Amino acid sequence: MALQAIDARRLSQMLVFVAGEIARREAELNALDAAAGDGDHGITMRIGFEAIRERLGQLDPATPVDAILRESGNAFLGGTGGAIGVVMGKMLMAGGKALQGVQEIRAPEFLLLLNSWETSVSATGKVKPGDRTILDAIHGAASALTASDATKKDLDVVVDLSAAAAQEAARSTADMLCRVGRASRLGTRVLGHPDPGATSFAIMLRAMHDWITSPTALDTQL
Amino acid sequence: MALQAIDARRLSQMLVFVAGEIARREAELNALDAAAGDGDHGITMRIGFEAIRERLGQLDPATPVDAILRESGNAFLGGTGGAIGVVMGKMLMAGGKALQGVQEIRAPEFLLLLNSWETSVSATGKVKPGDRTILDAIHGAASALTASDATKKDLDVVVDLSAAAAQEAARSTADMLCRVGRASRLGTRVLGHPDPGATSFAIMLRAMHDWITSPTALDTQL
Amino acid sequence: MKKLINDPRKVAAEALEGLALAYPQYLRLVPNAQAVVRKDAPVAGKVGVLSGGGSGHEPMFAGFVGAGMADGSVAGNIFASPPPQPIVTAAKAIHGGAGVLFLYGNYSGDVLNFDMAAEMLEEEGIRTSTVRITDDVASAPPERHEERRGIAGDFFVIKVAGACAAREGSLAEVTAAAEEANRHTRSMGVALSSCIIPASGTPIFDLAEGDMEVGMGLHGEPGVERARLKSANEVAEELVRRILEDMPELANGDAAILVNGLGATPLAELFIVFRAAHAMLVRHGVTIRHSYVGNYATSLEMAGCSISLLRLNERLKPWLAAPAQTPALVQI
Amino acid sequence: MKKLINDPRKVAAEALEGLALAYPQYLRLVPNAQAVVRKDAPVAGKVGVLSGGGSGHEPMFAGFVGAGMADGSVAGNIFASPPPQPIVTAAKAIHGGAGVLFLYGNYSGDVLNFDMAAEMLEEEGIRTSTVRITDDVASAPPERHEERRGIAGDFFVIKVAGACAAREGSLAEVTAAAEEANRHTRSMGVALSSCIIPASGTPIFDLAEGDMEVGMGLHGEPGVERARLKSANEVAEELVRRILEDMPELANGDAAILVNGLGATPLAELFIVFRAAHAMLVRHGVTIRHSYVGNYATSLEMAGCSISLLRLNERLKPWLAAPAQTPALVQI
Ligand SMILES: Nc1ncnc2c1ncn2[C@@H]1O[C@H](COP(=O)(O)OP(=O)(O)O)[C@@H](O)[C@H]1O
Ligand SMILES: Nc1ncnc2c1ncn2[C@@H]1O[C@H](COP(=O)(O)OP(=O)(O)O)[C@@H](O)[C@H]1O
Ligand SMILES: [Mg+2]
Ligand SMILES: [Mg+2]
Ligand SMILES: [Mg+2]
Ligand SMILES: [Mg+2]
Repeated sequence: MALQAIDARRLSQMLVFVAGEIARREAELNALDAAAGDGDHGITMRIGFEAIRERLGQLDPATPVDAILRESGNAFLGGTGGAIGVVMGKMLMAGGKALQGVQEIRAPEFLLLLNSWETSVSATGKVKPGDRTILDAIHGAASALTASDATKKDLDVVVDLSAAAAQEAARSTADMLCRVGRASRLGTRVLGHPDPGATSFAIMLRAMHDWITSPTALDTQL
Repeated sequence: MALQAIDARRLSQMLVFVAGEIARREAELNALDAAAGDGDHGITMRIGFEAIRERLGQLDPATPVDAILRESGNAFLGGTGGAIGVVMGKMLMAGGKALQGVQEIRAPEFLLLLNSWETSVSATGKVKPGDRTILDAIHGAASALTASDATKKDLDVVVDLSAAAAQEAARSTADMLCRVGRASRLGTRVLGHPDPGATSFAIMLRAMHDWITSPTALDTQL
Repeated sequence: MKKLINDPRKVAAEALEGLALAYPQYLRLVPNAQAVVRKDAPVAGKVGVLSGGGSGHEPMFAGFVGAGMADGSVAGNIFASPPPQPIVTAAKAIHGGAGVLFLYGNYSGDVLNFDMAAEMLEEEGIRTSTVRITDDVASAPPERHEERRGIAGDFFVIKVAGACAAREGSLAEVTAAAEEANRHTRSMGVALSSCIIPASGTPIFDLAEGDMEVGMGLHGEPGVERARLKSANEVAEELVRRILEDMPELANGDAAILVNGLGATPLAELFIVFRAAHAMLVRHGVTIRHSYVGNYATSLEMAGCSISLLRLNERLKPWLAAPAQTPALVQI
Repeated sequence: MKKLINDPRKVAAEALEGLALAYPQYLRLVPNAQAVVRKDAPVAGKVGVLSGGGSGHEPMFAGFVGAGMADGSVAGNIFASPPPQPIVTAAKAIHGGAGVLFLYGNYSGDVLNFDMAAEMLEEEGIRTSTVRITDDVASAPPERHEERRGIAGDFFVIKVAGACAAREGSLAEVTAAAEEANRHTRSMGVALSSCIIPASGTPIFDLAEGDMEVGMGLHGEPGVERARLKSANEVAEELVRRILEDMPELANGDAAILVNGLGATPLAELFIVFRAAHAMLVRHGVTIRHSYVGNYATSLEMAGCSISLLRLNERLKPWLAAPAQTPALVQI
C-alpha cells in the first residue's frame, strides 16, 4: 500500500532509494550528456547522491525533515562539483527551508517542495523554463500539480502526476536549443537529445513514486 | 629471351626495376619488421632505392658499371639512414670496387659481386651467418653459386639459383635467434618470422632474375 | 579503456598528489582541499591568483602554480568544477592580505561554484574578484563573446595576471591585467578522436575515420563543424583564419602563440602545425614574440590541437615576458 | 590513421623546421642536414655535444638542444638513424675546436651511421668520442648490459654531459661524465598501445584490450613480457622493482627520477605513476633530488610510460642541478 505521509525516517530511506536509481542509470545519463556536453552527468549525479547517502548515515536518527533536506543539499553541494553540484545542492537546501518545522510530507508539502525547488534553481542557475536545463523538468512537474489542484489528492497520486509531467518536460527539452552551459554554441546540433539534468530530475521523481508505492520492500537499503 | 650480359645501361635499368619491386613489397617488409623490430624496414628500403633511382637519373649516360654501383651505394647510404642504409650502401659500393673496370656483368662477375657483398656486409655490420640479418641471405646466395661452379653457367641460371638460395636462407632466419640489432633481447619471441633485411635481399635477387629474363618490357621505367 | 590508474574515482586526487610530490620546489598540497598552492604561499601583501576547474586538462591548471603565475589552483574531479569549500580553503591559503583573483574558464559549473566561494569569502572579509576566460572562438559568435568558453588561452591569462601580481599590482590592477589578456586572446581547436573519462570508461563521442571536429571543446563538447580531416597545413590555416576573422586587429601586430596538444597528438605533429601557423601569421604581418608548443591544456587522451593567439600591446609585453617558475613553465 | 601531417615522408623534416621556428631563442636549423644546433654554435673552446637518432621521439633529441645540454642534434626519419653526412655537417657546425662528443641510444643503425660519421670527421681532423646510451633494463641481461638500448634515460646522460661541457670540461672529461651518467642510469617501460608510423599507416603491434607489454622499446620492439594491465600502483612498483634489482646500490642513496610518457598517455596518469614510484623509492631509502614528469622521449602516439632512475653521486649532482635552456627543459 502506498504511503500517504513521509516522515523523517522515511525521507532518509527514500533518498537512499533515489540514490540507487540514479546510480543504476549512470551510464545512460553519461551518454545523454555526451551528446552535447562532456559526458559526465551520470558520474556527477552518482557522486552527489553518494555524498547524500554518506551524510544521511551520519545523522542523528532524530533529525527532522527540514534538516534532512538541508543536510542532503549541503552534502551534494560539498561533495560534487560541476554545475549540477551547486544547482541540486542549493535546490535541496531551499526545500529544507521551505519545509521548516514540517513533520511529514503529504501532498501540500510536496507541492511546497517542488515550488521551492523551481524558485531556487531558477535563481541559482539564472535560467528560465525553455533554456534546456533541469529547470524545465522541475517547472513541468510543479506546473502540473498547480494546475490539477494537487493539495486535495493523495501523495502517491500527486507524485505520480509530477513524475509523469517531469518526464514529459524532460523529453520536450530534446527540441530546445541550449542557451546556457557547455552546449550553448551548438545551435541545432543539440536537437534530438533530451537535457541530461532534466532527465535526472524525472528519474528522481519517478524513483520517489516507486518507493512511495512499495516502501517496505526497500526498508533494508539504508 | 634472357640477357646474358648486363652492361652499364642495363644495370641502371635493372636497378630501377628492383626499386619498383621493393616499393611494391613495402607493406610486407614493414610487417615483417614490426614482428620484432620497429616496423620501418619497407619504408627505409623504399627510400633507399628511391635515392638510387634519383641518382641514376642524374648520371652521365656513359657512366661505367663500377661507377653505377658506387654511385648507387653512395646514394643509398646518403639518403636512407637506419642500419640498412649503411649496410646496403657500403655493400653496393664494395660491389663497385670489386667490379672495377668491368664492362659487363656475366656469371663470373655476378659471383664476384655476391662475394664482395658478403665480405662487405659482414665487416660493416660485424655479423656472421646465423646472426639473423641480411647477411644470411647474401651468404646463402653466394654459397649456392660457389658450390655449383657457377662461373660456367648462363647469367640467368646463376641469378635464378642465387635468388632461390637467398629466399631459402631468408626463410630459415625465422628459426634463428637474434643477436644484433633492435630485436636482440627478444630471445625466442622472435622465432617464426623471417628477418626483414634477409627477405629484402631475396626480393632484390628475384627481381634481378625477373628483369634479366624479360628485360625489354621494362625498358620504359627509367 | 586502458589507463594507468588505480581507481577511476581517485584520478584527480592522486594525480594532484603526484604533481605535488614531484615538484616540491614550486608548490605544495593544501590539506582537505584537492588544491595546490605555491610553496611559499601566502606571500604577504601580494594579490593571490587562484585558478582552477575540472581535472583532466593537465598540466592546466595546477601545473601553472608557482612564482610568476598562479599562487594556487583548485582541482575538481574529471571535467567537473570543484565545489565551493575547497575553493574557499585554497583562497585562504594564498591570501596575503591584498585580495584574491579567481581565474577560470567560463563554464556554468565553474561560474556557480567560484561565485558561491566568493560569497563565502566575502562573509569572512576576504576580497575577491573574478575574470572568466573566454578565448574559444568556436563557442559563441562575436556579439556574444562574453558567453564563450575558456580553453588553452587560459595559459596566457594566468601568465599575465601572475606577472602583474608578482610586480605588486593591486587587486584592481591584476584583475584589469587579466581582463586585458583575456580580451586579447583567441583560441580555436580541432579534435581527431575522443578521450575516455575514467569513471565512465567509454569514449564521449565518435569521430569516423578521416573526420575531424572543428571547434570541439576541451571536454568533447561538439564544435562548429564536422569535416574531413585535412592536411596539417590546411588545418592550421583554418584555425588561424578563424582567429584572424574574429580579431582582425591581430594582423600587422605583435603576438604570442600557443600550439597546444589535446593529449594524444605527437609533439612532432604540433611542430608541423606550428610551422604552418607561423607561415600564415607572417603572411598577415604578425610578429611572433613568444612561441609555446606542447601539451598545455589537454583533454585526457583526446587527439587534436588548438591554436591560441594573444595580441600583444605594450602593457601585455612585459607581463608575458616576465619570469615564471612552475612545473609546466619555467621562463627566465 | 589520423594525423596532423602534410606528407608522411616529410614529418621529420617539417617537425624540425617547426621546432626551430618556435624556439629561435635556443636553436637554429643547420642547412642541408635535418639538424639543429644551439643558436650561438659553435662556442669557441667548448666541447660540442651532439645527440641524435631517429625522429618520432619528440622532444627527444632536438628539444634538448640549447645552453647547458646538447649543442646540436641530428634527426633521422621516423625511427631511422640519420645517415653519416648530416651527422658530419652538424658536428662541424658545433665544433668549437675542443672536439665533439656523440651521444645516442645504442641501436644498430645509430652505431653504424655515427661511427661512419666519426671516421669521416677524423679524416678532416675533427676529434670525436662516443657514448652509446644503454639504460633500458629490459633490452639485455645485466651481463650483457653494453648491448642494451637507450630509451628515456638519454635525457639524464645528455643533461650531465651538457653541464660538464658547459663548465669547460675537456673532451675526455665530458666523455667520462656521460659514461658515468650512463652507468648510473636505468629505465624500464611499459606500453599500452601501439603508435603508427606515418609512412606505413598501420599500428606496428597489437595489444589486446586489457594487456600491456612490459619492457617494450621506444619503437615498439617487443619487451620482456606481455601481461594483463594492472593498476598504476602495481605497474609503477613493477618497473621500479626491476630497476632496483638491476641496480641494487640505488637503495638508500640519492637519485633523480624521470616518469616519461610515451606520447598518448595523459599527464594525470604519469603523475599517478610518479606518486606510486615515489612511495616505493622512499620505502627503499632513496632520496629523490630531482623529479621530471612528462613526455620526454616518446614513441609517436604510443600509450604507456617509462621510469628512469639516475643514481646520483657527488660528481653527478652538480651536473644534474646545473641550469639548462632548451625548448623542452628550462632549469634555473
Ligand atoms: N546554469 C544552470 N542552471 C540550471 N541548470 C544547469 C545550469 N547549467 C547546467 N545545468 C544543468 O546541469 C546539467 C549538466 O550537469 P553536469 O553534466 O553534471 O555538469 P557539467 O555541465 O558541469 O558537466 C545540464 O544538463 C543542465 O540540466
Ligand atoms: N649490424 C647489422 N649488420 C647487418 N645487417 C643488419 C645489422 N643490423 C640490422 N641489420 C639488418 O637490417 C634490418 C633492419 O633494417 P631496418 O628496419 O631498415 O633498419 P632499423 O633496424 O634501423 O630500423 C634487419 O632485418 C637486418 O637484416
Ligand atoms: Mg557534464
Ligand atoms: Mg626497422
Ligand atoms: Mg562536467
Ligand atoms: Mg628503424
